[in-house]
Amino acid sequence: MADMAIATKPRRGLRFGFLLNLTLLGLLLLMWLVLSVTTDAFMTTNNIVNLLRQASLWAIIAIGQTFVIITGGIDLSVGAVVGLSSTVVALLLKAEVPIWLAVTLTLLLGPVIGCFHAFGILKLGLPPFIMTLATLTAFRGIGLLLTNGATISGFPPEFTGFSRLELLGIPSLFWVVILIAIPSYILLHHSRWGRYIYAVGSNAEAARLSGVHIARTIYLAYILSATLACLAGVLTASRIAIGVATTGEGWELQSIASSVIGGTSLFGAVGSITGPLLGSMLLTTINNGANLLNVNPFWQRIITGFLIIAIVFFDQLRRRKKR
Amino acid sequence: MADMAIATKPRRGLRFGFLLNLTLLGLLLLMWLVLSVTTDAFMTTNNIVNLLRQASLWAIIAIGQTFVIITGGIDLSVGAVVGLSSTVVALLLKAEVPIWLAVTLTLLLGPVIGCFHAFGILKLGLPPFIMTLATLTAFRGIGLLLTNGATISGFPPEFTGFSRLELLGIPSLFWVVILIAIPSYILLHHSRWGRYIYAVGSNAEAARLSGVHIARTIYLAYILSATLACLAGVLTASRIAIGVATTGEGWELQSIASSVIGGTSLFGAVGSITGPLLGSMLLTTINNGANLLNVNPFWQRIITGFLIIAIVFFDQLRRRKKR
Amino acid sequence: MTAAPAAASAAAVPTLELRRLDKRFAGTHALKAVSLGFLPGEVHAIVGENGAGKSTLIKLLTGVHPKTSGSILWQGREVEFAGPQDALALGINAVHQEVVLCPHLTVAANIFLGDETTRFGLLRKREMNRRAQEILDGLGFHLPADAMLSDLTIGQQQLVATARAASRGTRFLVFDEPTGYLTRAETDQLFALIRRLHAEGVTIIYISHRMEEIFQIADRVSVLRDGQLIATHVVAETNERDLIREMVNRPLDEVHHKEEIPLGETLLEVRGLSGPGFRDVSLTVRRGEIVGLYGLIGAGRSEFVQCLFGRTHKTAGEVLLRGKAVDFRRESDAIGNGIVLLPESRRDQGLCLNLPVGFNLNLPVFHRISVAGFIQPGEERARAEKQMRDLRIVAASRSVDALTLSGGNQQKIVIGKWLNHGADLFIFDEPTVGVDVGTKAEIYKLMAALLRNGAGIILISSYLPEVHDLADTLHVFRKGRLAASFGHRGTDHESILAEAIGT
Amino acid sequence: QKPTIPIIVKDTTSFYWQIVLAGARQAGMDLNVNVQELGAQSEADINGQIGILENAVSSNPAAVVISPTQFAALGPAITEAAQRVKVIGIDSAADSKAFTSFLTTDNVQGGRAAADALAAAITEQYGAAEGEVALITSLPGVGSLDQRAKGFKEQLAAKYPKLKLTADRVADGQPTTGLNIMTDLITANPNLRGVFASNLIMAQGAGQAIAENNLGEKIKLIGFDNDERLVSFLKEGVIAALVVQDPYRMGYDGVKTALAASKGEAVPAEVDTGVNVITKANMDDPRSQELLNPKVK
Ligand SMILES: Nc1ncnc2c1ncn2[C@@H]1O[C@H](COP(=O)(O)OP(=O)(O)OP(=O)(O)O)[C@@H](O)[C@H]1O
Ligand SMILES: Nc1ncnc2c1ncn2[C@@H]1O[C@H](COP(=O)(O)OP(=O)(O)OP(=O)(O)O)[C@@H](O)[C@H]1O
Ligand SMILES: [Mg+2]
Ligand SMILES: [Mg+2]
Repeated sequence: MADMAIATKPRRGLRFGFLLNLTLLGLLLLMWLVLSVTTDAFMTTNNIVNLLRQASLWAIIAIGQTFVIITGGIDLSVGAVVGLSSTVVALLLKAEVPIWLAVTLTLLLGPVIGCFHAFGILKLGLPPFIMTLATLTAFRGIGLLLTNGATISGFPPEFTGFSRLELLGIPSLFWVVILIAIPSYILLHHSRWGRYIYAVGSNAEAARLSGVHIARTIYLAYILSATLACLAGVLTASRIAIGVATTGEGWELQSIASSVIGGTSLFGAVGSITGPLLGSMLLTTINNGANLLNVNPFWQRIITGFLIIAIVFFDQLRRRKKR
Repeated sequence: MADMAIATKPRRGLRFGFLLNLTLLGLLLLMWLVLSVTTDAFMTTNNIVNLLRQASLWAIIAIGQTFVIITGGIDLSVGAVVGLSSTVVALLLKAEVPIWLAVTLTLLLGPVIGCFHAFGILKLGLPPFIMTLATLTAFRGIGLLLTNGATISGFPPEFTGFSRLELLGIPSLFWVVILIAIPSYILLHHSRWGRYIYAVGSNAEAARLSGVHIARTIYLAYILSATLACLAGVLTASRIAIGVATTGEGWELQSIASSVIGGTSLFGAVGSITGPLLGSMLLTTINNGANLLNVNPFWQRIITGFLIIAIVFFDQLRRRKKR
Repeated sequence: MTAAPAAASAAAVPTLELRRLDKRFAGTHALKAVSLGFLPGEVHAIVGENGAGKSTLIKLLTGVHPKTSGSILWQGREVEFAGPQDALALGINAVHQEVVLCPHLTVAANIFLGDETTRFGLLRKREMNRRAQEILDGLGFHLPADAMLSDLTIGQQQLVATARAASRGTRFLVFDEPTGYLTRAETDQLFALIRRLHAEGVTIIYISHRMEEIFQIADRVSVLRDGQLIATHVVAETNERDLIREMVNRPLDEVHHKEEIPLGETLLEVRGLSGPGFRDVSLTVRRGEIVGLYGLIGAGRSEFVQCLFGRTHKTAGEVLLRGKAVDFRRESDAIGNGIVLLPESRRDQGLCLNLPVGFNLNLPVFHRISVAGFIQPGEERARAEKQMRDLRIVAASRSVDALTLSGGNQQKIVIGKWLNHGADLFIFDEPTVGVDVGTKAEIYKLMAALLRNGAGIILISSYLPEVHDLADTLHVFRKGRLAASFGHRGTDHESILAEAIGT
Repeated sequence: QKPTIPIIVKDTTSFYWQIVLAGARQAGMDLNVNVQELGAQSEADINGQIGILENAVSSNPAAVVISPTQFAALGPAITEAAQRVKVIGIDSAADSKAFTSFLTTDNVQGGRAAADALAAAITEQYGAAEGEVALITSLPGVGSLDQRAKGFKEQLAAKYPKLKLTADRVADGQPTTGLNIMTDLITANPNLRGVFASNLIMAQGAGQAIAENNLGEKIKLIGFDNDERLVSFLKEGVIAALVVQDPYRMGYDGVKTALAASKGEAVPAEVDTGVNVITKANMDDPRSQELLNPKVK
C-alpha cells in the first residue's frame, strides 16, 4: 500500500527523455550490445548457450515465485526446496530407481510442500513470510539429514547428459524454461485461475464476495511455486551431477529479485510471466559480463548492486510515464 | 493486503483453549521452564548471560527493521551494513583512531546509508525490496574491497573488552539493547513521529492528505534501521574482535523474522518495539536450547522450523481471539 | 438558507478563486479551463454527473493533485500547492469523497493526525481521546473515540472524516458527497454543523447528487459537465429541473421510482435469525418484491445481510431459501445458490482497485466466460463493454484501472458486475451511494427488470426517500433488532425516522 | 559417569566436517566418552560459533575440542573458556595461548602444495610450468580459504614466475556458481592452463565444467579435500590432483587428546596432521585409499 501511494506521487526532476522508451528488454539488449563490443567472447555461440543455461534455473523458480507474489504472498522456501529435491532425486537415482520414476517422485514433493505452505497460511493463519521462512530452515535440515551433509554422486549418464543437450542450438535447460513459461503464461494471463490469482492479490475481500474461492487460489499458487522449485532442483542435480542439500542457498532472494526487477509488485496483483524471465536473464547477464570482463569479484558485487538500481529505475520511469 | 483479509475471516476448528491466553512472552517463559527442567546447564547465571549476549545483536537490528516494516517497507541491507560497519570500525581502529571517534564515525555511516535508501525509494521510485537488495549486494562488495576480503584484527583491548563486560549481572550488550529499546519505544509509541510511521504504513495517501510529511517519515525509518545496523556492526566487531565484511550474512532474514514473530505485519502499520525483542529472544532460545540438549545439528534446523510455526500459530490464535 | 450573508455580494474578493484551471490525466481531460470564485462565507454547491470533474476540482484546490495549467488565487494572491500540507496551512480542509483515513489507527488518532497534541515532545493520548470524544459528541455522532477505525462501518468512518475536517478550525471547508452513507438523522446533524460554520464565516463547498440537499443548504450552485463549468446560479433563483438539464444536456426520463410488479412465491424466509451485530430478525422476501431495510448508521443492517450471505455465521434461527433450510459456510456457497451481495464499501469490499474496469466487471462470471478454464477474450470484452454501456460507466477504456474512475463510476462497477449474473436474490447494500441522478434512474430500471424476471431484492439504503419509494416492505432496524415494518409507502418519512431513532 | 567432550566444528553442513565428526564419534566409542557434535551452520558464521562455544562451556564438559572459524575472533572466547575447561584446537588456529593442545593442517602449506601440484601437472602436459592459471575461492572472509589462497599465490610468485594468475574469483558457496564461473573462465580465457578450486564445493562445480567440455587434458584442475565425486573426477582425468587433509584423524585424535588432557596427562602442544597430494598415479596406494575413503558411518 505504502509504496503504491508513493509511486503515484508526482515527481519532478530526473528526466532522461531519451531513455524513457527503453523497456526492460531494451535494457537487456543494450547490455548485450555493450558486452559484444567490449569483449570478444560474449557474442560466441558457446557463451550464449552458457548464458541461457545459467539463466534457466533462476528463471524457473522465479516464474513460480511470481505466481505467489501476485497473490500478495511470498515463498522464501524455494532455495531450500531446490536443495532438498536435488538430494531426493540423487538418493533415488543412487538407489537405482529408474530415471523417469525418480524424477516423477521428486516432482511430487512439490504439491506436498505447496499444500503444506497453503495450509499454514490459510488454516494456521501464519504470514506467508514466516511460514516459508520456517520451512526454508526445516527443509535444509531434512536435506542434510537425508545425506548426512555429504554430496551424492554417481548418476546414470543419461540423467547428467540431459542438461548438456541442445536442440536447434538452444540448450535443453532453456527448452525447459520455454516449456514452463508457455503454459504458465496461458494459465496466468488467459485462464480464469490466473484471473483469480490477480483478484486475490488485489483485494481478497472483494474477490471472496465475488465468489472466488480464495483458498483454492492460494493452494494453486504455492503448489506451482514449490513444484517449479522441485523441477529446478532436479535440473540442478542433472547440471552439476551431484545432489547437495545446500544447493540453492540464497536463491529465494534471487528469485524474488528476478520477479520484482521484472515488474512484479510485492504488494500483489501486479506482474507477468515475461517479468521473471527478463529479470533472471538480466541478473545472469550481469554476472556473466563481469566474469568475461574479468572484473575483480568484489567490484563485481558493487557493480551488480548499482546496475540493479539503475535498471529498475529506468524501468520505473517508463512505467510511470505510461500511466 | 491479501493476507490481512484472509486473517480476519473467522475460522473454525483447531481450538486449544488452554493455550490461548499464552502470549509470546508466555511461550518464551514456557520454553525457559522446559529447558530448566530438562537440562542442568540452562538455568545457570553463565548460560543466561550467554543467552542475553547472543540475543542482543539480533534484537538491535530487529528494532530498526521494525520501524521500516511498520512504514510498509523492508530493509534487506541490514546484514550487509553490519558487515560493512564492522570492517569500517576495524579499519579506523587499526589506523589508531581513538575508540570514541572510530565508533562515532562508523555510526555516522547509518544516516548516510539510510538517506540513500530513502532517496532511492522516494525519488527513484524503487520498491524498498529492490533498493535494499541492491545495496545488500553492493555494501558487501564495498566491505570486501576495503579489506581485500581479509579480516582486520588487533583492536585495543578496551574495545574488545566492552562486549564481555557485565553490570548488575547483565551483560553490556544487553544493556545496549535496553538503552536502544527505551527511546525506540518512546519514539514509536509516544511521539508524533511514531504516529506518522504507523500512518504511512496504514494508508500513505491518508497520511499525505493530513499533511504528514511522508518523505521525512520514510527517511526517519530507514535512517534508524541503518544506524542501528551500524551499531550492531560495531558491537559485533567488539564481540568477535575482528572486522570481516561477511559478518551478518543472513541477518536480514533473521531480523525480519524476529520482527514478524513478534507480531509485526509485513503489510505495514502493525507492530511494536516489544515484538522484535521477544522475537529475537525466542529465536536465540531455540538455538541455545537445541545446543544444550545436544540435538543433532540437522535435526536442530528441522525443529527450529517447526517451532517457529508452532509459536507464531499460538500467538496468532491469541490475537485472533482477542479481537 | 434564508438570510444571504452580506459578504456574499458579487463585489467581495473571493476567498479562493480558480482561473482557467485545467487538469489532464493520462487519457482523460478531467477539467477544462474552469474559472470560478468562492466568496467569503458562502455555501457553494457543485453538481454534475459522475465523472464530470467535481472531485478533481476539489483535489486541485486541496493540493492532492498538481494542476496541469491555470492558477489558484487565495484571497487575491496566487498560490502554488506542492502538496496537501500547503493547502492545510492556509486553512483549507476537505472531507473527500472516498474515506481516506488510516484503518490501523484509532478514531482519535485519525482526527488528530498531522495535528497532534504533545507535551515535552510526547503525545498526550488521553487528552486527545478526551477532545476527540468531545468533538464527536458535540456533533452528535455516537462513536467511541478510542475504537480502531477498521472496526467501524463505512458510514461511521465517514462521520469520523467529517468530525476531523470540522474540528480543525478551518477557514475553507469542502464536503465531497458527505451524505452518501448517512441517514436522515446524521444528515440533519451535518447540516446543523454546516450552518454553524457558515454563521462563523467559513467558506464551504458542498458536493452532492441529492438535489434537495442543495436547496436546503447552499447559497450558490455551480454546474460542471464534462470537465467544463456550465453555469453558476444563486440557489434561490433556480430549480431542480433546470439544474438537471444543465448537468446532463439530454432529455431525461422522469425519475419514476417503482412500477407495479406482481409479487410471486416466497423466495427467502428468515426466522428469528441472530448473529454478530443483530438479533432475532424475521422477514420474508417474495419474487418480484423489494424488501427495504432502514436504520441509523451501525444499526446492524449490513451485519444481517452479510450473515445471510455466509460471510459470518449465525448463532440462532434459521434461513429457508425456496423452502429449503440453508446454512452457508462461505460466500461462494451463497452465490452458488443464487444469492448475490453488492457490498456497501466499494473500496474495501467491492473492487479490485488496481485492476482494470473490465476485470472487475467480469470477476463473478469468469467461470461462465471460459471454456475448459480458458477465458474467451471476445466474450470478456463484449460483456465488459455491454455493462459499461448499460450503466454509462465513464472511463477511458475497459482496461484502465478501477482506481482512476470517479467515485460514482466505481460504484457502477460494483453494481454492474452482478447484473447479468442470473441470481435469484439480490442484496443491494447502499447501491446508489455517489451515483448521479440519471444513473440512479437506470439502476432503478435495471432493478425492475430483475424483479420482472422473478428475482427478489433486499435493499439497504440510508437515503430515506429511496427506500421509502422503492420498498414493497420496509423494515426498520434499531440496535440490531427489527423495530418496525411497513408496507409500500405505508407511512411517512417522519415516523420511519422516529422508529429508527427510537423516540 | 561418562565424561562429556563437545567437538565444535566450523560448518556442520559440509562433508569435510562430517568426516571430522565421524572420527570424533569413533573415538567416543573407543574411549567411552560422550561426544557432543556441535558446529556453526556456515564457515562464515563466526558469531554463531562463539555462541556455541559459550553454550558448550556452560554445560560443564570435561574438555572442549574446537576448530575456530576465524583466527582473531575466537581468541578471546577461547581464552575465557579455557579458564573453566581444557580446550583442544583442531584444523585451524586461533589467537589464544590457552590451547592445551593443537592439531592442525597448515592451510598455507596446503595452498603451496596445490601450486606445486598445478605446476607439475602443467609441466607434464605442456613441457614447462608456464601459462595462464586461475583461482576459485568458495566464499570471501573464510580464514582457511584465505590461507590456501595466500599459500597458492606466494608459491606461484616464488617458484613459478611464468605461471600467470589471470583470474582470481570468489563465489558464493554454491556449486552452480562454481560451475558458472568456470564456464565463463573457459570462454573468456582460451589459453587457460590450470585452475585451483580451493575447496570441495568449488572443485565439484569447476570439475563439472571441465568434464562437460572435455577439457581435462587442456586445463589442469587442482581440488582441495575430497569426496566420492572428486575421486571419480580424479580417476577420469578431469581433476589433475587433489590436496587432501586428514580430517578423520583430526577428529579422532582431538577427542583422544582432550580426554587425556582432562585427566591431567601430558599432551603434545602441537601436532601437524599434514596435507597430502593425491594424483591419478598414487591414488591406489593404501595411504591414499585411507584418506580418500574415510569411514563416515
Ligand atoms: N487518478 C486518475 N487517473 C486517471 N483519471 C482520473 C483519475 N482521477 C479521476 N480521473 C478521471 O477524471 C474524470 C473526472 O473524475 P472526478 O472524480 O473528478 O469525477 P466526479 O465529478 O467527482 O464524479 P463522481 O460524481 O462520480 O464522484 C473521470 O473521467 C475520471 O475517470
Ligand atoms: N469488524 C467489526 N468489528 C467490530 N464491530 C463491528 C465490525 N463491523 C461492524 N461492527 C459493528 O457492528 C454494528 C452494526 O454494523 P452494520 O454495518 O451492520 O450497520 P449498518 O446498519 O449497516 O450501518 P452502516 O450504515 O454504518 O453500514 C456497528 O455498531 C459496527 O460498529
Ligand atoms: Mg467525485
Ligand atoms: Mg451498512
